[in-house]
Amino acid sequence: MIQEMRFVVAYLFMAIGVFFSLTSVLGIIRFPDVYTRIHAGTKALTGGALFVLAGGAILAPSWQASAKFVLIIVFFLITNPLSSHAIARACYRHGIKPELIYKDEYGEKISNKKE
Amino acid sequence: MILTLAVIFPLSSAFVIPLLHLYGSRGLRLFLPIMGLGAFVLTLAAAASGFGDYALAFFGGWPARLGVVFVADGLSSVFLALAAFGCGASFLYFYEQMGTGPWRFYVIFFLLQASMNGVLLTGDLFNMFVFYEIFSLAAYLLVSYSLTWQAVEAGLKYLVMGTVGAFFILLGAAYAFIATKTLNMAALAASFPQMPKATLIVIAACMVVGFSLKAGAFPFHFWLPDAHSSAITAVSALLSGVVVKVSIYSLIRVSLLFFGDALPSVFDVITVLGVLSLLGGHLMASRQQDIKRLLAYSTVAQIGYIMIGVGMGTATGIAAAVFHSFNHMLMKSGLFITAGRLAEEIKTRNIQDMKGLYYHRRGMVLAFTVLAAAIVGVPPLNGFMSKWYLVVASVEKRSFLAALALVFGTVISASYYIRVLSVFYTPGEGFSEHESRRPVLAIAALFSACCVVLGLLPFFTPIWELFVEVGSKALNTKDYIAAVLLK
Amino acid sequence: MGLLLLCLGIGWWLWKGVAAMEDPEFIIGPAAYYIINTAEETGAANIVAAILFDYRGIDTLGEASVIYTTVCGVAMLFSKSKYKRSSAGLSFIARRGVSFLVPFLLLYGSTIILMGHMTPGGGFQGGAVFATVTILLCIVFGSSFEMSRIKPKTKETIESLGGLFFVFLGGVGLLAGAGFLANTAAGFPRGQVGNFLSAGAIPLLNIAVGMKVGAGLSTIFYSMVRVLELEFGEQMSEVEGNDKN
Amino acid sequence: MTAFFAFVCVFLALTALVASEAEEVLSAVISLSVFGVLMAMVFVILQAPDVALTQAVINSGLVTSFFLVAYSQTQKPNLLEQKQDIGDGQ
Amino acid sequence: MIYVILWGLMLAALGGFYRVVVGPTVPDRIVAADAMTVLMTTTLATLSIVFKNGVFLDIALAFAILAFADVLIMAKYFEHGELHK
Amino acid sequence: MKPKKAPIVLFVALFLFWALYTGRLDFAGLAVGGLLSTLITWATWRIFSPPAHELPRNIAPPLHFNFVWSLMFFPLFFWEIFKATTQVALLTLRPRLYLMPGIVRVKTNLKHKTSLVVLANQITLTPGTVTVDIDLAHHELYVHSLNLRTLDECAVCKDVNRLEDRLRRLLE
Amino acid sequence: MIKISYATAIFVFCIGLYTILSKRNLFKTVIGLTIMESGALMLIVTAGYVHGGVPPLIPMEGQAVNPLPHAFTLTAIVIGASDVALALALVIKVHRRYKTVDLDKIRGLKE
Amino acid sequence: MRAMAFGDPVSMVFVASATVLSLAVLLYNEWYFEGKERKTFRFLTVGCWIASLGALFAQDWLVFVIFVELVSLTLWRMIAFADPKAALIYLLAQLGAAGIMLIGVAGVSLETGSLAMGPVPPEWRWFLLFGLGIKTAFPGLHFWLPKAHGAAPTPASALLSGFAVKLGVYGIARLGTFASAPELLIIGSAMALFGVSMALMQHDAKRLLAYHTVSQLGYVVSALGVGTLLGVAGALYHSLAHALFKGLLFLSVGRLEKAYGTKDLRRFGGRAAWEMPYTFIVFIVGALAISGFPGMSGFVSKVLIKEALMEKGMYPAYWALQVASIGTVISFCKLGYYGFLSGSKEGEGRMAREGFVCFRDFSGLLGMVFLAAGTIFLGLGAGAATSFFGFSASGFFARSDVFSSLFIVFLGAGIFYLAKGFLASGFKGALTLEALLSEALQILASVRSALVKMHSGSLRFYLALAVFAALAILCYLAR
Repeated sequence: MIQEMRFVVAYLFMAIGVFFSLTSVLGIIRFPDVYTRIHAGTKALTGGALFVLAGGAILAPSWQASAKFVLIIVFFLITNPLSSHAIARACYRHGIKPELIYKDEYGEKISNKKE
Repeated sequence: MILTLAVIFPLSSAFVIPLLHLYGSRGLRLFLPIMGLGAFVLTLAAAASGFGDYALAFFGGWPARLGVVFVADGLSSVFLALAAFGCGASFLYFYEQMGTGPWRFYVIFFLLQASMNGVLLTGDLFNMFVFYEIFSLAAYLLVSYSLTWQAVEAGLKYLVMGTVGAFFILLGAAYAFIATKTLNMAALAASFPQMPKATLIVIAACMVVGFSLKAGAFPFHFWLPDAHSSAITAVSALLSGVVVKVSIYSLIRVSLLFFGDALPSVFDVITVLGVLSLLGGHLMASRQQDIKRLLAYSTVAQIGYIMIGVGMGTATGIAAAVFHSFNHMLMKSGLFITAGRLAEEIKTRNIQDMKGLYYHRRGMVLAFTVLAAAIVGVPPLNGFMSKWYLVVASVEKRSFLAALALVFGTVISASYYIRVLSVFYTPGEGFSEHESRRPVLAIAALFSACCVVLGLLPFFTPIWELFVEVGSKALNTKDYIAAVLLK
Repeated sequence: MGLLLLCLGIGWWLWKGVAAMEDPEFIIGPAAYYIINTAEETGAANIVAAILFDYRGIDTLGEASVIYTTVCGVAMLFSKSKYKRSSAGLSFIARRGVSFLVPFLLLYGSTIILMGHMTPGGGFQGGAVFATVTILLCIVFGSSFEMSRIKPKTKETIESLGGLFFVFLGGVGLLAGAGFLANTAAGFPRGQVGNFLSAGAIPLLNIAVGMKVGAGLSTIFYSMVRVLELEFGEQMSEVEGNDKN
Repeated sequence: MTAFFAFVCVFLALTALVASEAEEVLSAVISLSVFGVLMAMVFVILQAPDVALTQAVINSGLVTSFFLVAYSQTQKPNLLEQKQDIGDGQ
Repeated sequence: MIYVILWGLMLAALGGFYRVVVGPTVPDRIVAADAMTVLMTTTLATLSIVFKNGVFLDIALAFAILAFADVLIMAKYFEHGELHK
Repeated sequence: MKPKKAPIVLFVALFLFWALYTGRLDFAGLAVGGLLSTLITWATWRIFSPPAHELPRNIAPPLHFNFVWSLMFFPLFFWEIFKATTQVALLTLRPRLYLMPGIVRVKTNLKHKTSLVVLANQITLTPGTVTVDIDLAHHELYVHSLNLRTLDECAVCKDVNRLEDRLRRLLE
Repeated sequence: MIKISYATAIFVFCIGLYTILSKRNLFKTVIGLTIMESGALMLIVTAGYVHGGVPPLIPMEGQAVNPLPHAFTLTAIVIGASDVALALALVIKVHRRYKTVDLDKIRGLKE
Repeated sequence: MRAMAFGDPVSMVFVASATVLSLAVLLYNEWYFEGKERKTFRFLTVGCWIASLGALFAQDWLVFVIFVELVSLTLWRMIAFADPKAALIYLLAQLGAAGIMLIGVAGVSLETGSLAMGPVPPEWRWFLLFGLGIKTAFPGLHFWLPKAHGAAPTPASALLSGFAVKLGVYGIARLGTFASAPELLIIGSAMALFGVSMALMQHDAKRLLAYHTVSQLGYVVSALGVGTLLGVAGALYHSLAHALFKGLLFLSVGRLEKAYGTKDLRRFGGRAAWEMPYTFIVFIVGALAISGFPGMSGFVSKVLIKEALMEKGMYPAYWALQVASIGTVISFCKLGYYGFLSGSKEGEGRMAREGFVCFRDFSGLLGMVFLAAGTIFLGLGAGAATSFFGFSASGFFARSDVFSSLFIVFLGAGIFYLAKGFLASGFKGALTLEALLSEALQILASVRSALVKMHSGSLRFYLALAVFAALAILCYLAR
């Protein structure tokens, strides 16, 4: 019974993760510019991967495997914001202007600084 | 033991040199000649140990089927001796010219020597690939060592083509592995005849293409003239004299061991490649104005000679190929050393600017003359003898086309070497009056003397018999398999 | 197009080469022996590591030498160049995050090296992780930051020592009369399979390779990062010169 | 599993093609890194964890950094000016 | 069931690949490639459940720990034009 | 938690990592892990406090780690993520995109640079917002948001402040 | 499955070869080398696979795959990486001399 | 190494001719050259002589080829002093010949297990014959000869036609000494006729002599083709005689050349008979000898050859040789006339009178006189000489022989007198291998330019070619 519960919960998590992955990829395809796509990419991680991995951690045969799943989650949580942030900043510094933007306080700050 | 040391000693020398350099460079001055000498002696010792009977060294104490084994037989012994002499001369030349300053050069040099010994000794196909890669990388680096634009470009081209060749070799090894699930060469040779033909073809083609790319046979030779002419003199001598020969060794070993019984048409391919590279190399060399480039194209042609010998696939053919390899090492190393030194001294490599060099650099030009005569095949010198045996081998196999190509190539080569020599001996002015330094002269003189001696030795039947024995032993795959697998 | 056809022609023959063979049902050749006997003979749980460092140790020495050659070569090619030191790195967030990660990366690398005889991994992979760490440091903190910590001299020393250590461990076997790179036959303790201290010399060899690869790959990166090159014309006499960095 | 593996293989070939055909070098490098990940996956499916780990370690970080270092070094057409700048600056 | 997860993740990665191919700018490609890497790492981890062997998690972990280096390097290149700054 | 305790926290973290990664709880494994962790801590704990010229000195390292709150914090955090992800997923699934992206400046009250960084990362992890840059001097974050919702009122700031409050309770 | 793997490996090898042959950019050449190498490696690893095999680590349940190709592949990966590093270093050097990475312009050495 | 030993009469004859000629040339050198060149030539002549001795004493085909190559090398060096290009062609031709011979030799050694000089299996004979044919300048294979002779310094020319080409004859003789060889007969007669007809068309004095070498060698070859003892004796005798008188003629033409400063017959002043009487005298001896004037060496040898031919009933060859003799006479009349006699005694043209100021002048003449004496000795002492071959020659010199020779000589002189104007006009364009060879060279050049185009520096092309070759290899292996 507990075993079956485990399976159900795990696959539920995984299904949610896959759903989020697919939507995020849809976002990557549909969104208009880099910055918005970065959001979608972040979601691929947080929405998709984390849930799938959590499901995997539940499903894993031994505690060592579960621990490794947890480690993967932890490292994703540490590393991915870094890379997303670095890319966003690099894009902005490189001079790629967002195609669709309603408010840009960062741009104002940079231009102020330059002056 | 000695076989292992022949690889390990230069390798650890290469590891030690940075330490010596970083912590007191005086040690470098002291130890570098010792290392060079040690590598030379150990290589020769390995050659000697393998000449009579099969000498084996098992790594990790595992039998040949399980681990890697080093095998020295007659064929590898001859090539080991060749490598020892070629590397020694090149080392001496460079040491005399540059001293201990460019220590990284020595690191790469010793890596090259170690890996060449490894290729010559190893009895395992994948291990051969690994050593092959080391020495290829070292060779690319040595080519681009001088960092002139020619050197860099040549190094890059050499690298790309050589890497493609290496991948072909890797592919061949992979197919051999897929088919037999083993990579020991003896075990492979034992199981090759039962292989499906399609696989056999792929292995053969990959091996031949890969080794030809590395050796510089005709349609694959394009990196060779660039690399050999752009490198510094010592490196040119090393590349033309030794490095290319190691590829030839691999070709001989692999083709004889694997395809001798299973797929004899490989030898036709090798013969055709040999004929093509002979004619192509000579024809291209005959219009060169740059002396090092001329010599480099001549190397292509000489590779063709050797490959014709290999392609005959008979004991005489192999013996002639081996003999010619050795001779070519002597001649081409000597030629590169003399011509390179002359070109460095007068600061031009254009042949037309070398008018009257004889009257200013008597010793070097005389040595060059002897060596050039030898490479053309003037009778009492070694080039003639090896060509004669090549002709004998090809006539024995009734491939007159190859024999005629040999003759024709010799005629063309005479034409361009005479062009160079006549420029040297035409009176002319405008060179500084000093003779090259002693050690270089000594190397050149030694090599030309060796040319004369080796030209006369085969007249004494026993000595030629030795070479034929090497060839027939290399052909005798059954003995090889038995010696490696049953011990 | 012709070129594509050319390549596909090669591919066609290659395909015929494999298509002629049947899929293997079971393992033959030396590998069967390895699978059965590795635990007993070497004490390593990872058969690949046992093959790499014991059965075919000379291959690994060759592999290490390949990297060494490349390192020396790249350093030689760029020996005339100099570092353009700069501390312009990435943003503070990236710096902080990476600096938080670095100890874990280091531990991860050393774990891979030390567990090479039990789990996937080994000297090469761990060394590559170390190299990645140094590269990351350079990228994130700017080149001046990392330079103040590990000098090229140190790296080169580490690399040479790694190589010598490998050769020394091999030489022990040679001295013991069991052949170069012999493991248990040369008296290294076999230990309990799956235990940390097992497999004789394999962990030590892993460490040697890890030293070599880690120092080597990061040297390659740092050599290539050097920018300013004095164009010395093309005379041969000025090649190399004195290589002080 | 076979179908999944076939899919991964097709994917691998696609990434290789893109790495080959992309007109920008950077795009090719990016594609190459994806290619490396797929390679690792292929190795995993072929039950070769050691190889996959090596591929992972080499592919993420090392190869890309080498490519990008080389690429950034070749993006400066006029080196002499640069040299001047640096000389003045320090 | 687990295959559905695998296929879903890989299809998602394929969608990301579309962006890698057509992405108008390089950062687009980088973002998409990063997302693909994450998805494929997850797939790798899931594969370990398929094969019932925890060893394969090591590879996923390696990607999880090291894959961000790729993006950081590219971001650095993008921000400064060269890596040695 | 005093500054000298930083290495100890690092050591514990490393040791935990080792134990989880290797999954061996026998004596040899733990001993080697302890040894390695000690070594690496000794070698690298300084990286946590980079040289003086890198950072303004007056910002102290985080003072405490509220363990009890952390039990609450992480589930909330994940719930937050789940919520945001669902929102954004629904956003992408609509036939027409209703996006209103923009970069806003968010003023925070966090005092410590590490907690600032953690906040930034947390913001990035939450779908719909990405931290573009950080202004250490003014304790400000520049956040790119996928959907500002309103132009005048800073809806994003509210979200961020909610996260920030929790973080402050965790770390300060 | 093995055949699929072989086919892919060969195809990848051919793509690498095609890249080297057809692209003018030197970086593309190096990328081609990498791809080619990967194809060869995949071929070797496939050679060790058996149906239903498990990884060659000692607590084995079932038949292990052939570990020998894995060892080869490890070595070959390292060699390939070294090749790539050296090639890139040389590309930088060539660019220093020629101010271009266009392969059709790097033709100083002719005939 | 297979031993060398003193040879039988066959080689002794050639040794004698080589020795005598070398001595004469050595003496002549002293007059002809100055300074450094003289030293070099002294050295080279001696070297040439030693090498040819080696070739003649060789018991072994390989050693023979080696020494012949050495002779070629020394001669190449001599020719290269005057004209490097012609020398190169000469050397390349010789090398090619040697190479082809080597193929044959290799075949022989494999077939019979020994390399000993002597008859060889028929399959390999053609290789050897082809190689030796180039050395002996068979028609069609003679392309190198006129150029080399024309360009070379006179002593080199003398050595060249005196015994360098004879080494080829020696080889042919060794190939089948006492076997009838119809192909040799045909080749020989063709050579004789062809050489003479070409010689008639020349107005370069040395080229004329060179073509005569071809023609005279034709006698020798056809005599060898007879295959009887008599034929061999005739061949040997003729080659000995030819060495002497051709050397003599070359040396005297060399003196003319030095005096006039040109080799063109039409530009000779024709006053040499008065200014250089000694030269004229020895020239006359040589000319008479080559024309087969009774009492001279040429007479004896030609009679021997003709007898041999008659004996076997080989009339076509006989008549061909007779016609060739007439042509010989005509052309030597031409040479003598334009070289020595055409001008009047008081003509213009400045020319140093022959004198004997120092040893040099003397030694130059001495060499020639030495050869002339030899020629006359061989003619008059025919009995003594032929007894060397083991039979008495006296029986052959019947009156009819003397008369027929005289008839030929006078017929030739008469024809020359009548057709003087026509003969002076010269002749261009002959069907030789040279044309073919130049065609071949054209092809070679185009191949080479294609090769050069291939080396375009484009790495992609190189690799594409390599891959293509790989594909080709795969296809070939799968066949």
